[in-house]
Amino acid sequence: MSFARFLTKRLLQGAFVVWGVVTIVFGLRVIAPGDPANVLLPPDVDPEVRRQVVADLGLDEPLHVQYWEFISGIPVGDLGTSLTTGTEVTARVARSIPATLELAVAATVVAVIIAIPLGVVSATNRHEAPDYGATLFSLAGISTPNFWLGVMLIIILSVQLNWFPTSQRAIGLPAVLTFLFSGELEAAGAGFVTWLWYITLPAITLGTYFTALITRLTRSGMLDELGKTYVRASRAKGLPESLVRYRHVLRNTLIPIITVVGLQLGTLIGGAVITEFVFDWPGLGQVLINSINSRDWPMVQGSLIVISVGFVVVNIVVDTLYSYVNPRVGFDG
Amino acid sequence: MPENDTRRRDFLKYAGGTAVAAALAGCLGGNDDEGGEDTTTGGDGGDGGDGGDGGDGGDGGDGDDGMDLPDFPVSVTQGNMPSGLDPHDHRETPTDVVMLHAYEGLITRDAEGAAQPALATDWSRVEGEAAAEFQLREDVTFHNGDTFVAADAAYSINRIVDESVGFASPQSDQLAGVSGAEAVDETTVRVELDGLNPIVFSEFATYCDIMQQSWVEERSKSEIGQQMNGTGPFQLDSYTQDEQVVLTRYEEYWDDPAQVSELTFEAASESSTRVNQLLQGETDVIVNVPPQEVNRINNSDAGSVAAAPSTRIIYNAMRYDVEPFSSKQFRQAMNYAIDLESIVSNVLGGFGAQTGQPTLPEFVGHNDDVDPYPYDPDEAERLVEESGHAGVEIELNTPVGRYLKDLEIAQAVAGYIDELPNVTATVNQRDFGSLVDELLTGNIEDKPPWYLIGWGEATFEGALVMTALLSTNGALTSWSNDEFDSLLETAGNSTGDERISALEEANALAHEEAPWIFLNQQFSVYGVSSRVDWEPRSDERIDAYAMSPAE
Amino acid sequence: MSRESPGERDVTPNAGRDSTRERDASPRAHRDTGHERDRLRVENLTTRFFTEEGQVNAVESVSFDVREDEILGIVGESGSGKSVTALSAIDLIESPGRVTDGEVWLREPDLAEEFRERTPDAVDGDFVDLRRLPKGVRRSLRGPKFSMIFQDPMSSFNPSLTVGEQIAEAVEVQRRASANPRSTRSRTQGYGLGKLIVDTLVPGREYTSDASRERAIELLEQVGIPDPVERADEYPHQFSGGMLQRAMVAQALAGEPDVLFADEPTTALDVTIQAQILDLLRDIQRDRGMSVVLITHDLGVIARMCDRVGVMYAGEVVERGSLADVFEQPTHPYTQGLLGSIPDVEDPAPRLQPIEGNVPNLVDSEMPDRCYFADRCPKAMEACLERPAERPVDGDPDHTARCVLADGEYDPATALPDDYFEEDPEATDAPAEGGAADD
Amino acid sequence: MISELFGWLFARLPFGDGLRGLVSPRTVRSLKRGLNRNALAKVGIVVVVIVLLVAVFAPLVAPDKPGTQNLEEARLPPLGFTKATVQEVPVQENGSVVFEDGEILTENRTVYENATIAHPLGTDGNGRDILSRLIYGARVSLLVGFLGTALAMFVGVSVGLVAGYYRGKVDDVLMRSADVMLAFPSIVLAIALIGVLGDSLEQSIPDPFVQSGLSEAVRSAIGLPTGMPETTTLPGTIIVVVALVNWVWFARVARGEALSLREQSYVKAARALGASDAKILARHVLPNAITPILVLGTIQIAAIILLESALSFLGFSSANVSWGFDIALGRQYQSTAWWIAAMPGLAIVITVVGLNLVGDWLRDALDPGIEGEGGV
Repeated sequence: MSFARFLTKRLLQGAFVVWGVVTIVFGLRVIAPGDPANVLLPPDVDPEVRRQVVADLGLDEPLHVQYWEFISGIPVGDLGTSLTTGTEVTARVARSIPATLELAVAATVVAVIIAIPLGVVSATNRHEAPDYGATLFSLAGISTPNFWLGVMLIIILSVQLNWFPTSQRAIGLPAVLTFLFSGELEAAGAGFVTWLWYITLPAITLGTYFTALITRLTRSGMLDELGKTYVRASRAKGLPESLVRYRHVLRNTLIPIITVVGLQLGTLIGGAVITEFVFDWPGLGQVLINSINSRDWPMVQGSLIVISVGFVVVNIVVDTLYSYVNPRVGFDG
Repeated sequence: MPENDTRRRDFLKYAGGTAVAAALAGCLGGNDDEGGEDTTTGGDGGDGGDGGDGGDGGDGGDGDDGMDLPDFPVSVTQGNMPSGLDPHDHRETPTDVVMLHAYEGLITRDAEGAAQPALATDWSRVEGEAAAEFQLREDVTFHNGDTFVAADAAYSINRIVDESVGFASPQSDQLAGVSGAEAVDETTVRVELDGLNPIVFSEFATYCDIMQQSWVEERSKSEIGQQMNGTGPFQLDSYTQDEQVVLTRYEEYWDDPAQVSELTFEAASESSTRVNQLLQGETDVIVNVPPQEVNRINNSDAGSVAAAPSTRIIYNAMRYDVEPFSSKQFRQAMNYAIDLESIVSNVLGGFGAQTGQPTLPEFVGHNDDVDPYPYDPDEAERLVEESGHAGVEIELNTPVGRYLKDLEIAQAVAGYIDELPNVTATVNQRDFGSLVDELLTGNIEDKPPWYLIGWGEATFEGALVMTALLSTNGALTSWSNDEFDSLLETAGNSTGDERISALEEANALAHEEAPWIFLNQQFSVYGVSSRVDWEPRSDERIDAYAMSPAE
Repeated sequence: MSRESPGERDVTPNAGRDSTRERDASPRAHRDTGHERDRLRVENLTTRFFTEEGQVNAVESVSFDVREDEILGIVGESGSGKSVTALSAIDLIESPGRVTDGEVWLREPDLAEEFRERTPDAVDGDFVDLRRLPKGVRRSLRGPKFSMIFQDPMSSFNPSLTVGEQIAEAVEVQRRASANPRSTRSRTQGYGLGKLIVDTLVPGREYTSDASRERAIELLEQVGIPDPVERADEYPHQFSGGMLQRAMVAQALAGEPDVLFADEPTTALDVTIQAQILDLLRDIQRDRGMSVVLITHDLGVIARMCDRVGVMYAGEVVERGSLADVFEQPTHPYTQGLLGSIPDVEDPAPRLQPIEGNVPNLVDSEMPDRCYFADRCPKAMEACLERPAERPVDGDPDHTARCVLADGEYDPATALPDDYFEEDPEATDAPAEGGAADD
Repeated sequence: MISELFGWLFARLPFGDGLRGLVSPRTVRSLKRGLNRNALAKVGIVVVVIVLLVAVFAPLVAPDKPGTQNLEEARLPPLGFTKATVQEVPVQENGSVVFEDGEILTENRTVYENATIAHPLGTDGNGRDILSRLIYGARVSLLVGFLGTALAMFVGVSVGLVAGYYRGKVDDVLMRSADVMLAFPSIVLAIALIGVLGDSLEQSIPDPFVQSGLSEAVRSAIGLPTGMPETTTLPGTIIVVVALVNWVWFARVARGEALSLREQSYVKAARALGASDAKILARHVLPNAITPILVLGTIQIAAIILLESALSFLGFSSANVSWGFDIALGRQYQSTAWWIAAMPGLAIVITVVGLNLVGDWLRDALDPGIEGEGGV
């Protein structure tokens, strides 16, 4: 299958999933108990006033009309207006995307940088101290709830040792880049250091489960690969061990890991919600939790849609990448 | 005071598109920044405040003050950022704290709560009419240089109470009983009242920021939400929504210019973050220091803890119409069962005061002869037996993270009651939004039988507290008692000593009938940097005008 | 360890067999010059696998020699230790296996000179003992001295690199080694992870050079792959089994090895393809004067290809000698059993005759202290209750057997009763443990 | 209903007789071999069994009621962490701080943090015994873990079997909806669903040990405080929500099994003999698909326990005693009493490690060809 066809098919599938997500999100609001007007009005309000408010919100329309209005706004980026603050949901959500993205990317980078070498060391030193260490680490890593890890990191590294700030995001990467492009190198440098200082603990918190998972996958994948005949054949034809390990074994190990990593990105984004809560990190997760608590349904819907669509997009990217690096799959979808 | 009561109900009815739930929440939990104070559930109504810009937080002023005014920048970290800068379009304490530096009312209060002249130099009722008049201060200028006149004051009052002037302000109930205003001459403004309205000056002492009519009319709603033009001691320098507000000293202020040269507001919803920022010198004043962090601040060189009793009372309402709470003996037993002193001392670390009546000591109508219920579990057990409800199981509904240590207080209360051999008590943590929904339906049947809630009343009027929370028609009532209602009615139709003694009698009655488990008066607890000299106020307002460099 | 269907092993085309016999005549003529023509002498090689089920004695004190320009066959049932022997010789045994004893003498005058002073133990004339040389030196010998081809070509190629690239890689390693001899013995052979990452990330930079890739195409052509230029850019899964096995031969030749181990090179292939590959191997062996060690369970292949042969059973070489000696005068009862009802070398049985009983489990704790074959041996005697040494058959040092019959006669008087070993139920339990110990 | 569910589940667990017909002796052998080869698996089993026993027999083994408070003994450290420091603390009168010229009156006092044997893991902010709370918290975690998994398994396996068995449109519809479910991060979907469901499904279930008087008898005999809670919270909302979030994984596995099993000759034969689809699914397909489903179930229990703890940490559970919730409570004391947050977290880690070890063992030994899924 050609790349174009593959991509078209994958995009269509993605579009279907997005449609499903949007529909579910709409449905959640419909079946949620309580009238959204209640957020604005007490129930004993004058019926006329209530009718007016409900009409303003478009809630007096038949469901299919509401559904159409909801869904037709999405392609043009209209996710409605917040019930509590009256601000545009799109703007509010868009503003929190960089923070979540920074956190997710930082955590992934931390995870990949630590996990792959660790998995390699573990697999190539099987049944030796490094292997046991890495195995225990990854076992603990996949078994530790990240919110608790975050709390413990704060207690130990922030409160007791005072090495890192306890929470918040003092400066965003976009601001650092603005400094950089406007030539204020000193400010950009200081800003970046500050950014790094603030993001370290959240990134570790969010990345640990991921690190442990990739370590496990790398180790078992690598052990699988190391047992294959082509490894022996590569050695027999005189390849140095580094080429065997990295050019052949690690490469082949990483190919399936890419898919698993893609699938687990959902977990990562989910973890980001809690991590943001623990570290008061102003991202999408905060928006979601706050809006659920204040029953600000447009905001809930907006953040849910953005999170899920982001996840779908990442998955398409990962799939495409996978087909690209794995010659055996081709673009067979 | 039937009118007053009606007004309160009316506002609920006619509030239109404004956020009524949020408005009442202003009293239930106006201390919005506590959403972050207790981090357990993020029961925070609005947006999570974005982090401030730590890159340059609290750095030096501009240093161009020609006069001998000190260069003294101060940074304040609250739990949330202001929702906007329109002084008439909010109901949250964090926003109010920013507003009061740039905008002023006609009357103000000193730190003890006593009314003081502000933009008005004198005020009085118009004899024989349902109206009041304010004499205005002359030579007051807005930050844009224009002179303040009576038309501006009248416009500001109407902007709050009259929907046809601009928009429906969520503050209309704060001027309950006020129907409109007009300028009599350049320096006199006349306010029309619905009736006698014994608390009108209390309301004006707490609410109603004055804006400039022409400035408002020239601007769109969203511009007003981004800019400031008041008469206060500070003017807006820069505003980044959800991040930072920077004010600078207004040197043409009608009174002495402020000592503080630059005032920065930031937010951190996490209490330990605020504490750390204070300890690291990144900020000068932080709000809502939890009791367990007090020693950490006091034992550091960076600053110390300052506190003041607030206008907020925390209580457990017990619905009079359901068993077992319909029994007076049972309700009294609940009060005897808890060791309130121990709760205040151990759960709140001393940052609270025991209460035994709905009205706080600083409020009008407090009965000094009524003491809190003593801790007497034996008496409690006996009263439960007497009530005939022995063996009952009850569940306390509590919001989480809304008030200082709310969940811990609820758990402690339920813990004490559960220790009675003849009662089983548990705690049900509730989402603040859904709990408030139930409280606000106007039907007592929708309310949980037993719940913890807090009420702040910045007017210092005990009558307002009791009307809203305990009168038969009160917006949030859980109780109905004819004698109590008639005492309130008496107070509403009278002034002076007659009114006071009716209120005191109502308080004594409430103590005896025990419609609540009386808990604590909440304290405002601040962390203050050692470079700042400031005393906290009882109305939760952080007034930088009163700050000076520490010696 | 997959077993083939009997039919597959049954057939060796008669024509091929005839030509084999003709060609066999010439190498056998050299045989008398014996040890001077040795390229590799393996002595008492012992390999153990330390598995969780216990120690597995996969190779037990095996000795053989490989001479210039010959094909040595190693034959035995599955699990007899043939493959492990080959892997042990070229140092490819992986954990949990370990070569625990023995010597592997390679004729390599330059190395002998280099190590004569430093480690005299490791040098004997022109020979060096690989097991006493540093690991890096041993590794540097794979490719230019030894190479190996495996049973299943499909799994012996990396599925995610093109065939041409994998062959070019083998060429490149040797090219770099000759350009920078000192680095060849280091762990990375002068090419570490850092360079690898740079090569991977920087477009246009690759590990293999154009010259190596051209050489790879040449090699593909030499092994008879049509359109080598196009096929070089294809992935293993796009090849047929036969073509891929040819490619594997090409890959093994990339380093121009002196000794090529071929481990069941035709087992996984169709019958018609088998003959082609065997012909290819023989042609290449001839053209290059290589030595080939051909490991198989197929007596037909042995008969057709080999100059000399070793028979393995339970990790031991039970008999070895010239093809004629072993096939015409099998001494060990196991060899006899293998050759079964057809003692005539002119008409060798192309398949192993089933011998009653099973190949023993090689777990150390279950290995008896006697001749391992005794329990299945039709000629088991009391003398067989001791471990037999390898001894010359009728005094011929080039024909040895690990059996009392090598220099003795079967004595029915001391024969063990048929049910002598039957109380040993473990022997009939599960097949040989530890797949790693097998081919 | 609960006991019926448990009965159903236990009859199908590897150690029950009910499974003997379903699990071949070869499976049992490979399980044993896996156990012998893997010492960690034994550790996992021991941990899981201990946690299970503690949870089931909580009213017998807990040192104290989970709710008993002693405000005077709040924030006592765990054994081995006794310390005393001189601190500047506010002076109190009638419990309240004292103001002097607007300032809080303070004094230097030695503040003792005395560990006591009565509270080996210390006490929380209200002076409740942390160990007792952990023991009762285990009940909530395991109830949600097991019941949530059972419900998810029920839903997912039903959907998966039907999809795989009928294929075609049914399969497409069911599996595309599964894809849609997977597009939501599980915690996010869970939060949204809780927003919809509220706490409408909370239940109290009676504690048989307390109701029967057994725990009182045993406790008074060995001198432990009596009056244990007579009911345990059954967080119905959370159970339903975690099941709704996690059924997809079961559906995918069950579908794969059904797809291959439907082509088996005995299934075809049954169909030819006119057996109803329901009967074929129940008698022939499900029993042969049970191994991977049970292995996935083990892994899912761990994932669901983590999910539950996260939800209660965020305040979305109404259980009064829950590990995640106790961490949230302890978080406020992060600068003064680390153990309040640390201990429940350790309990989660230990339990989940145990479950993961058991899951690894089953997966390695039975090799059902599934990847671990879920998690927080």
